[in-house]
Amino acid sequence: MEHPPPIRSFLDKTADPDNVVINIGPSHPATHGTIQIVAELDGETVKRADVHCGYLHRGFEKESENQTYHKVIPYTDRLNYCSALNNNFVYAEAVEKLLGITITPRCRVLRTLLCEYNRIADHITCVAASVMEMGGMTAFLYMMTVRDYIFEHLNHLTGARLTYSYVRIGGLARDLPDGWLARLEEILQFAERYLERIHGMLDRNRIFIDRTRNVAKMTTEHALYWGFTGPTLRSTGLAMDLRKDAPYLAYPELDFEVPVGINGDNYDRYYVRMREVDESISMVRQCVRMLPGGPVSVDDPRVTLPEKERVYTEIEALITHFKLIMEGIRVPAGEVYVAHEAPNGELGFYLVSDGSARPYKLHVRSPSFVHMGGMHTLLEGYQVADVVPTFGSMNMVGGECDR
Amino acid sequence: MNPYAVFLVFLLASIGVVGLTLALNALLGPRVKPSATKLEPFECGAEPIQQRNVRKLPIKYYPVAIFFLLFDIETVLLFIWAGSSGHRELAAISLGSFLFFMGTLVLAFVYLWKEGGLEWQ
Amino acid sequence: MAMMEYMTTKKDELVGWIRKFSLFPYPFVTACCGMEFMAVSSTLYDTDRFGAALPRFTPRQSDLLMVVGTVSHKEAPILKRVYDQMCEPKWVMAFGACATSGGFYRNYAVLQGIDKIIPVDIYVPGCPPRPESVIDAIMMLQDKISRERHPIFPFEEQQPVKT
Amino acid sequence: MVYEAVIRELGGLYDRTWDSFGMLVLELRAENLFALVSRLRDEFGFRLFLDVTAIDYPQRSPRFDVVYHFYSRDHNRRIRLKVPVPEDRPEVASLVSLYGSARFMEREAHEMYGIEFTGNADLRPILLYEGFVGHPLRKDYPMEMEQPIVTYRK
Repeated sequence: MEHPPPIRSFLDKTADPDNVVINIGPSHPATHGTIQIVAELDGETVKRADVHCGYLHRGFEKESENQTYHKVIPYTDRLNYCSALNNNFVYAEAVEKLLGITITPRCRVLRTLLCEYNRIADHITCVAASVMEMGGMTAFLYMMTVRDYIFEHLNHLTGARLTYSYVRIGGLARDLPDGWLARLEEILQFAERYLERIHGMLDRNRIFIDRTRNVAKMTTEHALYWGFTGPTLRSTGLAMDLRKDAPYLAYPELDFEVPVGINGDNYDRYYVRMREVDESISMVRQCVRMLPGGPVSVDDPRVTLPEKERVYTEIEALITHFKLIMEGIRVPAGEVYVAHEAPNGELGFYLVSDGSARPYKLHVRSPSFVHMGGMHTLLEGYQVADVVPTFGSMNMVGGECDR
Repeated sequence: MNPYAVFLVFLLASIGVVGLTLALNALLGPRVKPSATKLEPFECGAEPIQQRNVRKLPIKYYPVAIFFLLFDIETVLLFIWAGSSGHRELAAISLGSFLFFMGTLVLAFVYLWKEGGLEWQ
Repeated sequence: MAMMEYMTTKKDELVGWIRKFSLFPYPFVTACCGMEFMAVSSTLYDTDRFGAALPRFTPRQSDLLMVVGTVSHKEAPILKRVYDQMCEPKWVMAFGACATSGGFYRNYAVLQGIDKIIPVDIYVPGCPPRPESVIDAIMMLQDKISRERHPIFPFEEQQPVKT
Repeated sequence: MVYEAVIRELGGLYDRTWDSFGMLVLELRAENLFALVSRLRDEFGFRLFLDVTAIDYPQRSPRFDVVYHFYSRDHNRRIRLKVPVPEDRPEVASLVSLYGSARFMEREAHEMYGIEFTGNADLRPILLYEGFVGHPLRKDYPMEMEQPIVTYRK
């Protein structure tokens, strides 16, 4: 070979000669294209698995150290690209905490609404992909239709289908266009109707149950030891959810339950996600009911751009506009760790700033990376065919895992 | 049209179609000498870790292969039976013999099922 | 001689017409464009209308390599190997800004465009591209396929082999 | 509150402590890291190992700051440990025996900053590839210095 292989696995030397060592490799539809599982098989059962990630490492930290605070926002979209808005809001809250800015009530409720709305899209994508990998093509197509309506709807609000960059430090890019909330209600009813069909197709489907019930089981201690959070941890029975434990944004005013599984296997992870979609739909409706009026962005000259009319007429607005665009926001020195409940688990941003216009260090605590760390314990002892549903139920998103 | 002519036409048609596609492929397809990487087994883009493909296979695969063969050939015979069920004088005999044949196979299947031959572990 | 010219162009058009409507893509999906690939190949924007939706997940049975998403330097040998193991005739589509030119990741980890390691036939702009532009790219690729030459007789000029 | 209990109980193990936006921060030397973390886990219920990363201060004498985050489910509190480590001997005790999620995290911190985790046998590169020279997240590593594996076409 003219170039050395990118990874070295301990399995090629320590596997016993009778077993087969195969790559469930980086370019595999079931591993979402970026995870390599080197598995030692004895016949059909996986004896030992060695999970490699890093095939989608795009240098997020190095890039964010060389961009100003506003220019980092598009990079945060590409972390968990199934729910880009959640990453935006965590990053924005980290910077706002350092700046000591409290966002306007309308922005607070709108961010919560969009967080839950994007959680619906993320869970739908995860369940659709993992069910399609098990052969449920119809469920995949139903869910892709629902998700596509959500994409078009968010495109109407933010201008992009997938990578929104809708947040600004201290507020949002723009307010809701008229007719957006009416269309939102239509999509929610549409989603509920389609998700009933998915429940009908999958919940008591003999094949689905045989392939996912009691497969990749784990206890709560095992999950905590391996650092799992989010639906993967809740499927083992522990109701640990940041929206209840450390409520942020407008979650204290919303009433919702935290769905919890029984014995932490693939079926429970699927069911916890579907129940969370129902909870999110009801939360979005509550947010729409209590959406207050008022501005979306806080009018603090350090962060928010003045309106265009004032920029063309007054010299101060022009100067603040120019300074904000050219030099970016000056964030006082300090460090902060902000964690929200992203669809996959606890997404934490550790931001260190040295007072200049660029973040000194921005580390992302990504749930998918930790799930990949512990996933080999869920693969060993089960069959090769169970690697696909187990991996699908962990919902590993490449951008968030490798950053 | 004696029946053998029909069979001859059928034979010529099948050989013709296969031959045509192969010829066109050889004629029109790009002739590129396969490189070393192309001949290696495809393992999702990564380098195959073990090159030994001749090795002892676990015994569990053998009974599954036999059961598949058993019930697959049975369906082939199903077609013959279906074809012959139309003739008046043949129908009774073919139905009787077929039911006897299917009965023994179903017996074998039930025994196999109870014995746990279909469970993998 | 004119009849021969006419015959060969008709033959090339026929072969091109057959090939362009039976594209089997190998979706080499890595990043966010994969979400757009799922959207473009499902019901609302359907690439199956152009005969290009049935994804084959092995390079042996596919002839269109859709490189969807960012290719990092760790992924480059994987991409090179998949491209080498594809059967002729093969085409490559760079799906999205990252595959085309590395996108806005200008750092140590990302390969600045897949045409540095494999020949690319069609580039799709956008991050991620809208489904319409993906379908437009497939139609452009089909035009390109139908214009290709397939020399059989000695007097036809040889087609340069893409390295 | 668990923070007062931690400050009172583990007095000898850390040097400085302050509050960062509602989260207790302990600064300690590398030697008593393992003791502190094992007591935090057993006595105060910090069972979830969130994160380990490092910060590079090229001008400061102990150049790196290895930063840990933990979360306690029972008290619903987070804690941050900062361990200043010199450049010539960036060694820290590995927490692999206490937490499973430490394996991947330490491999990432090792390859990105060059922090040695004594006791972690499997420090293969995880986000980068074999044969990558240097630690990219250090401030002195140029951003665009690529080390391609595959040779480029002409």
